[in-house]
Amino acid sequence: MDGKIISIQVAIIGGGPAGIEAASILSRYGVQVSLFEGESKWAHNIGNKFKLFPDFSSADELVQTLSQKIVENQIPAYLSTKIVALEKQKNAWVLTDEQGRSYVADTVLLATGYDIFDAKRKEELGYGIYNGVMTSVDLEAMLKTGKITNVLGEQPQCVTFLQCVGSRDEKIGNHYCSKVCCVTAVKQAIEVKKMSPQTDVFVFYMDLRMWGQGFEELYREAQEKYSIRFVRGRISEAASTFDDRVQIKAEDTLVGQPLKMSTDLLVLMVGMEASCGTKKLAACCGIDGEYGFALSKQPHLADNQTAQRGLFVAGACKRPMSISDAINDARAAATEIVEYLKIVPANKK
Amino acid sequence: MKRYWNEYQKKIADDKFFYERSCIRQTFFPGSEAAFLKMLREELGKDIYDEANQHTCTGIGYHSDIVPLQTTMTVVARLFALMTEAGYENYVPSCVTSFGVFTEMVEMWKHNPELLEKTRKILYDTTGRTFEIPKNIAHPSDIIYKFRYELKQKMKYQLVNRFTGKPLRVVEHIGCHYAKIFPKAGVGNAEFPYVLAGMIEAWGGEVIDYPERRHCCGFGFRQYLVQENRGYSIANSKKKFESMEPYEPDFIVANCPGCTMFLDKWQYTIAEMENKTYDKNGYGIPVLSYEEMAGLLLGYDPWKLGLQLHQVQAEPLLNKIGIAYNPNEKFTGVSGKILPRPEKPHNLLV
Amino acid sequence: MDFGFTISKPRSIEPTEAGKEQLRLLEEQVPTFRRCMNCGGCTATCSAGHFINFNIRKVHNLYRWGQYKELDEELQKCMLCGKCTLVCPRGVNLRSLIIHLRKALNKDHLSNDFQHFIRNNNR
Amino acid sequence: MSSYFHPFILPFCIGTLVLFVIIAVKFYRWITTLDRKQKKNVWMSLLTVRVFPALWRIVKEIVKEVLLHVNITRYNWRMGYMHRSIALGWFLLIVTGFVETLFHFRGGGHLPWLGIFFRFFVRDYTYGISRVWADVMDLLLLYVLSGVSIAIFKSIYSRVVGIRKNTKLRWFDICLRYSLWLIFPMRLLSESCTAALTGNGGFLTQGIGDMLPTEFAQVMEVPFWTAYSTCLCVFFVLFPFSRYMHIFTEPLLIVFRSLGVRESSQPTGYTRMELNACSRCGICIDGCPLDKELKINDIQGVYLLRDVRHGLPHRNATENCLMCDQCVVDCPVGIEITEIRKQERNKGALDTHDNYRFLDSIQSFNAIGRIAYFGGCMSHLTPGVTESMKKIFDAVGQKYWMMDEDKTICCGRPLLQQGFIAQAAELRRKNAHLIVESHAQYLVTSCPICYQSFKKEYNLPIKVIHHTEYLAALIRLGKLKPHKTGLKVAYHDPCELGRGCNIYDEPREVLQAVAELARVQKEREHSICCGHSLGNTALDVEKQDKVRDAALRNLKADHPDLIATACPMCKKAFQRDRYTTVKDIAELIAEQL
Repeated sequence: MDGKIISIQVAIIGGGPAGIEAASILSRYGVQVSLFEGESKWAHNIGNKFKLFPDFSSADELVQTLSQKIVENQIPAYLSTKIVALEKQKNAWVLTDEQGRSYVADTVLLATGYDIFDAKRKEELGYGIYNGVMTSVDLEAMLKTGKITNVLGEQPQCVTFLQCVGSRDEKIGNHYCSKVCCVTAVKQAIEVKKMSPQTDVFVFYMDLRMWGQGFEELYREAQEKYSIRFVRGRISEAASTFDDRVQIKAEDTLVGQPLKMSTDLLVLMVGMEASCGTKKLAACCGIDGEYGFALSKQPHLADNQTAQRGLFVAGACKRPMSISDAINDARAAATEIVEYLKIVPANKK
Repeated sequence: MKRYWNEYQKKIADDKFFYERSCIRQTFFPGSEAAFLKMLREELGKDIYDEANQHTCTGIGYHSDIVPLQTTMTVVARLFALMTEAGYENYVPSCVTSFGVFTEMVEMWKHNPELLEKTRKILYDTTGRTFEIPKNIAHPSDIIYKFRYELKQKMKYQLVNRFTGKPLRVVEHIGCHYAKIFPKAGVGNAEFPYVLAGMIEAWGGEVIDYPERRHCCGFGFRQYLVQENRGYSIANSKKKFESMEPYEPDFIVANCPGCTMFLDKWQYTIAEMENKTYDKNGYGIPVLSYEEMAGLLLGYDPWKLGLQLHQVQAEPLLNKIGIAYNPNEKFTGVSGKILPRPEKPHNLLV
Repeated sequence: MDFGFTISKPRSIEPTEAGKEQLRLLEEQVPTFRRCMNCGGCTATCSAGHFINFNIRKVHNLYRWGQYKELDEELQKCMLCGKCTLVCPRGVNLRSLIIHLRKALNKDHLSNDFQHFIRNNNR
Repeated sequence: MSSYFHPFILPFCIGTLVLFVIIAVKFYRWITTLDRKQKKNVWMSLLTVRVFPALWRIVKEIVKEVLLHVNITRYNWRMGYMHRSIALGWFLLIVTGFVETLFHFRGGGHLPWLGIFFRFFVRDYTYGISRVWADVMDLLLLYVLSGVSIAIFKSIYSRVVGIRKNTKLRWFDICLRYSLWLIFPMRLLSESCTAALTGNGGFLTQGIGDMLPTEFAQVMEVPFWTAYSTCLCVFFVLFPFSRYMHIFTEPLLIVFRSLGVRESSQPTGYTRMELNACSRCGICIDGCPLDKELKINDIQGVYLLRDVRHGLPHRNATENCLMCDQCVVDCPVGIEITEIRKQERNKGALDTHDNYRFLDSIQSFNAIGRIAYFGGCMSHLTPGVTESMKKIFDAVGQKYWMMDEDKTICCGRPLLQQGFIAQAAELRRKNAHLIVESHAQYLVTSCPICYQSFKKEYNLPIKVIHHTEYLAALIRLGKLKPHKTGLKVAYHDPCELGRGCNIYDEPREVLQAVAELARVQKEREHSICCGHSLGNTALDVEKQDKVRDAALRNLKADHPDLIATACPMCKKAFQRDRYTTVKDIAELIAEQL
């Protein structure tokens, strides 16, 4: 610690959609907030995406709009400032960043978000071993280039998506559903089809959970308009073929027959896990729940509060969440914080 | 509420009926048809005509794909011609399958007038007869249902257990061809079949609503006629018995002669095959036709009604209702001749 | 008495006492089986299934259908290599399932309720 | 001579006679029920030059194990002392008593019970050298008594001898245990009484005798001797039916084992010998991961052997075992527990009709000049291992034929472990056919389960090596020169490779070429099973994971950067843990080429 201490009313850790939204609302209420982001870009998880479900709006535009909010509301914002420790001291919270700088805040909002599942842990699917195996995040990057290519740089004949990689799987210890992958796969499948109409697109799923507005319609459109094939079955193993394609084995459970096929690209729909920051900070202040996610006080009426007074949570640090859910959750958290600040008088300064 | 219920009613003629007997009923339950005629003529004072020259409607052959459609139509047309010739307009077929066949043919003619014309022509060419389509086709159970309160006035007994004073618990079974082919053709339609339930409730009994109430009795012509397929037939009956067993019914009443027969006789077969009966005491559940039920309550002699011809014997039921009967006359025929005693079943008590 | 026919057994799966008993007996031997969500991962990875039409989920179906003879034949194809158990996302102990069924279907050996049930309820 | 008789010796004499008759009958039955292969082995050992090393082994083993209990002592010196003091002490008491009698009677004819009841009958035993004899005998008695007192303490509190748990005993064994414990105090009291009256005792008996009032000694002398004799009688008559039968069975077992007899797939007379040779010392419970991690305490070798021997129900003991062979390594008697468990698993009289006909159509490959590489079923789920091996083969210019690139015929060991002996043989036949037909130079396999199977169960005409052996050879020959990294790696010995095939050094040698080995407390033959062993079908994953966690705690104690193993099954088991990085040795090498 270099002794320099910055004092803040509300510190928001995490500059994703939840953090930025909460910050802008709080500052509009006249609350003095500071926003901390470990990465060098705002909302980097969204920034890695091409288009967003269900309306195919541009991800970059959303990042732009969110960043604009920081500027408009003149929020003190710290990029590349990774908070590594969070500690309660009397009535204040002390935040410490990687460089050893400390910040003191009356109230803290944890919006540290998620990380994607490391697909290498599912070794049988061959991520990092076979060239044709990629994650949904890799595919977004490829979509951003505007061109879909196979390993050889040609237009792929076949692209296959596999759901539930790193979620709903006791083999890697994640029993939960990651919620957004189902619709993401449908969205990506449509995008692949749009860019490369000749490509056959398959989606292997265990259950398709089209929970949001417009999702079911998107699924239907994918089947009807884009002829995307949905196969109910889990791909158990992948192997490479002599021509550097990926051979996959699954069972079409609705037909009741094993299925073996080769595909140019196997896209693993990797689920969400608690981010490093979430795991570390939630554990710091004893609000770590299952799988390392932050634990809210109560799921219905106090979903933004925690067991610690003055510590709030919002967004995907609690559980897998879509962008819109995270933004809504941040608004709810902002309301909670405003209420909280009213009853806690400024006890110092 | 009543308004909606009215939508589930069917038109049943008041008087002047042309009666057509049933192959199965007149063979297995001859007392039933006699009792029905007696009830209509003597108790209700109606005009019902019992034609001597009548014949089969071909229903069993028709549903077994043995008799072609045109043949059936012509046979039905001949029956209608007999009615027309006798000067009647209200057709009353004793058999539920006949009822279904007539309804079906009439409906078919309504939609395909050319078929009607062809049938008229064939009938005329072959027999020289002409016919009119009946104004009203009603099953005898419909008629008894319609006059259930009138009959109640004359009844000596009620469907009440005289030992406990509680209503008898009755399983009602309606033939599939009654309201499942043309739902509107039955009282209460296919949704709320009320024809038998109405009688039971009116006469003091309690209807049992059990899970497989609407399930087929298992007759199924094609299933029954081929011996190898009878396993399916009996399996259906068994399913119904298993379903009604926990409700401990006092007896079963059916409006279809086939159902009455199979629900009765299969109890014997199941008892022989699996040594299982569906009542507590091993006698089986008595199965009555609605005519027999009405006849008993009106005080007709059980043996004249032909109850001794049933597989499951009715004495325990008669005792419950308190109907007087002479056990010595059980096997004395209508003509006074002593009938041969039937062989005793191995497992079913009689 | 021989009637020339027998009562056909129902084909529908109903939560009858016998049906419940059938499931209970299996789940007693292999408690994890309750978790199966029929994803087909086991069949996909099956070593024997790469040579021949062998479907582990069908094993379950044959069991529920009460077709124990066919089930026995199907089970003989399994090499017990354990890959199915290794990929199951719900941690179903499939090798245990197969071994228990194999033992239960063994004609020369009778030891528990499970086997009695199978013996008496063959379709 | 009649002065050397007293009625109290009768129980002893009768007991001894009964004992020898029963034992003779049992031994005869066991030896005659060896199967053909076992008998052939015995004759081959007896009638060829092999007889000399066999005899040497017999003598050595009997002295080491039956008398000195070297293996138990090595495992746990306090328990070893207990067993040794009673066994060796008693043996020496008998021998010394016998020699003493010979000495006293100048080698003259004497009665067989004299050595046992010497003090009672030779009452004038107070001359010069006799004092030394008496002192020696007392010293031996004291030695035995020390063992007995430890045994008594152990039965109350097992930690006295450093054992976590006592074996649960049958009531019959408990009764017999009390009669055994009584023998030596009785002897002490009897000899003390006689010493009080005659002064023929050694330092211990005379010391106690001098403290006893003469009247007491006069009254109690004969009753004590009678009690001593009776205790011996009870013990001798009952012990062939108890766990103490191991005292006589173990030498017999050693004889036949030294003559080359091993367990067959079906129980034989040799199995009876092994069952009876178990002393129920409980060392197998001590090392069992199921007991330690899951508190499953009725399935260990001792219980299996006990229940099989006495025909008690033992379905659980048969089925619920990881077959990690920890108990086999630990067993001081060297009983083939796992083999006996397999025999029991086979007893479901599993039908043997063959349905693997679908494998008949598989064609072999002309692999002359190549090596055959068998990844194994599991390796399809660990492509990291097979891809690394392919990379290494290419790097050293080795032509290879991957037998199961697309489809794998299981090696048959998983079936065998579950008791499906005939079916396993069927799979072995198919695989052996493929391998022999291919004319490959030798067979490399990545899966220790397959490795053990190919090596021990197949009888292949070509050499079978595990990929760690292969890599070690390449590194030794200088064909493979991986870069050394700064990684600290903890090596996990897979059960099937380590305890199963004694491959401990090669994996470490290979690892040291690329990394630094972390210290692991329980390693080599004491390595903890990963818990997901194919030998077990009774445990559900949650329980398997608990065993795995114990293995991980052991491996991670020295804070390694990652864990290395050489078995796809262990790798999968460790991969399930989100906080563990695990790699196969082949992967570590391939990364550093």
